[in-house]
Amino acid sequence: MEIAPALQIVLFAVFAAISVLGALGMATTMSMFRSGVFLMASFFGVAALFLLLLADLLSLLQVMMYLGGMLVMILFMVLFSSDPGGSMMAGMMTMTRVEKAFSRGLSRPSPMATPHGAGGGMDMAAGHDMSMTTPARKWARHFGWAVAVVLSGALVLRPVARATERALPDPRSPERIGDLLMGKYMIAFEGAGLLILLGIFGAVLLARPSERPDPEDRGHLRAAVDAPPPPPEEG
Amino acid sequence: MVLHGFVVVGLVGLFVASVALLAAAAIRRPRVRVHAPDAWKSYRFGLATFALIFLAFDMEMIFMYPWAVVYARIGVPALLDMLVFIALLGVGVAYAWRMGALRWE
Amino acid sequence: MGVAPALAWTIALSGGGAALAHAVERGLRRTMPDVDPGPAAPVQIGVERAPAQTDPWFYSAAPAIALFGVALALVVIPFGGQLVGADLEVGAFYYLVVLDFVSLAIALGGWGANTPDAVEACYRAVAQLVAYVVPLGLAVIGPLMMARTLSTVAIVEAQHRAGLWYVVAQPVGFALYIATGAMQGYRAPFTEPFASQIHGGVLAAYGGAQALVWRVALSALLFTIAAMGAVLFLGGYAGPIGGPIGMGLKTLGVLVLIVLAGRFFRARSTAETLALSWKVLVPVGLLNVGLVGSLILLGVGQSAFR
Amino acid sequence: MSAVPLSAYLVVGALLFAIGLYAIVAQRTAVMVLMGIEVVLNAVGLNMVAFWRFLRPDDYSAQIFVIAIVTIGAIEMAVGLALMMLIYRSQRTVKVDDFEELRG
Repeated sequence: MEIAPALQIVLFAVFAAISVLGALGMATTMSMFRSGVFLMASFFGVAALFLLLLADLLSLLQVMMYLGGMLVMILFMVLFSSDPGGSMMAGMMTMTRVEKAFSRGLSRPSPMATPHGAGGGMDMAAGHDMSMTTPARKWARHFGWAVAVVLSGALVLRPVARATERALPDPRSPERIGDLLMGKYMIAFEGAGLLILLGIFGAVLLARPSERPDPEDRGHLRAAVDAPPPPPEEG
Repeated sequence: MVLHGFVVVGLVGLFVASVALLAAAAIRRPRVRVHAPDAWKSYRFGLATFALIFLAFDMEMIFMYPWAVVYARIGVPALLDMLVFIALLGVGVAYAWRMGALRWE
Repeated sequence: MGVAPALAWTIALSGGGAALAHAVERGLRRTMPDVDPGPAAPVQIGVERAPAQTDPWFYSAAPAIALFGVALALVVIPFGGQLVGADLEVGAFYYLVVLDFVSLAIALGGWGANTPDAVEACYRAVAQLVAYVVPLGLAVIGPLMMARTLSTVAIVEAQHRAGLWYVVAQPVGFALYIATGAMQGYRAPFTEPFASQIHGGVLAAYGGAQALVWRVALSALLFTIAAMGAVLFLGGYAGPIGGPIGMGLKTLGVLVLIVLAGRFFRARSTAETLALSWKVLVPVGLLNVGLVGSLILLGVGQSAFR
Repeated sequence: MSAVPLSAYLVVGALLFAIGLYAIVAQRTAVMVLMGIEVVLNAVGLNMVAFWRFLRPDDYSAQIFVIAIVTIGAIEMAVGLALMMLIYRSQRTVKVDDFEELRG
């Protein structure tokens, strides 16, 4: 390989740690914005692993796609959530050790009665379960641990036998991928175009539920969004 | 050869990020606390549908770069391929436009 | 170029580029005082300022990420056959990917600072990212098709061998690149995330050394966009005046063009930027790809490969 | 010779897969479930590239497959968010367990 083996191992350890800790942070932190950014860090860690595996075009694809995608997803989370910053929830919730680690610097004695934006409508008295995680959290944690232990145990105890490493891949990756896309995988190329088209159809139709295309008066739509939220019923 | 370039990239990134962070941490002067109301409220924004179409179109770029590299060598078949691909995406934009999605609502 | 000289060259290029862009912008702003300076607005480096309730991780990381993104982009831009940080096989695509980190930095800095102006700047930065990525990609595709490569050095060599600057073959692509370059650099008509109406957005929440890092990053960003424009469309270092001097002059030319061209249009709001990008620039970009494709079939600029 | 063995990459893929599953099961808001799905897709992509690098680096078909995975992930994210926009508009909630009324 081109770079010294010792450097490779160090780089692999750093990037693997970033991707695993990022994913863990996403699943556990209290602030929605932070969980989005942790996930983005995890994807950048995986992109760096792609780089170590000499798949440079894929690594750039991963970074470009998930940087834009995650920022958009974070924006949607902020739109939906009533406490996107997580400062209020971080102070109130009883957090496990891992969640406290990833939510550090968030909780501050923000007074309970602070008005919380459009989607506010929080009545503390009803003890409405505001937490971001379902009651199945404890069970889910054991389930996650079980899957992790089984999979990595199988891999470590019986490493992939024929992992003998062959020659280095051809450095001109965009050209090789372009040839494949134009030749053997043209159907995949056109299929992806069709899939993107269907994705646009679906997204536009769902996000804009107007019966007639582009009705002039959007009263009912705007009313739906601006209407004060119904009191959050138990559930 | 592939990795050599990216080693330089990594070093530059590491160096610049650490210098910027150290500069911020090192130079401590009397802090003026700017008190502002807590701004982390949920926010209704108008670019919902723009963002969704952006997600779909972002993928189109990925398919275009390998195609652009081999296009001149392959010639007409590649052009026809890409015309179909561009036509599909053009229909997507036209549909979104006609359904009034391209509007800051 | 060895690793250490490449590192030194890139750092020097970042600093020099930032200084040059800053000087040009300050000089030109005197000619048109009524235009919103946007990211080129003066920044308080003296006083140390910070909002009270921040998200500490994002607030301090944001300026570093912005400078990180711009410095990485400068690694790939060649100022001479050997004078380039790293000639990557996927150079041009890498450039586009890395420069999006500046938008990420503004989003993180805005949200982390937790003041109404900064959070507003965060939303506007994401909106502007959604606006410029697709048309910019379509503008950069033209030269890649003609040069049959993604490597920036090979693009310059292809223009040199063909004896043709791609601005001559693809004027539409160049105009599209200048428009989306102004969007990407938050300059002239598209200064919404740094508008003076929200007191410079993110810049209002930072002080002292961090404000200096923001200033260097935002100026180097404009320099990088201009330098890539020179590489893609004006034949880079292979022009009549060879080597770094020729490349420097072309970059200066593109820089002045971006700054001046923006001054003739009134400032666009975020909604107008998005509408302009998706209703005008994306269709024009798609047509540009078809146009360049047919030009190539007619053999324009292909003499480099026969 | 690559100093890092293939199974090391596969273990990282397995850990990411497990964390993705935890996120899908334990999170209450639908957006977090979507992010869990993205982590699982990523774990699969990482395994695919690791196998490509160690077993068949000459044939780039595996990279076409990973590009397809990322495309599907992006489209799924777009349509998922649009679906949640619709539900948020009508019922003001994105809590996953409130989605049980299949009204017409």
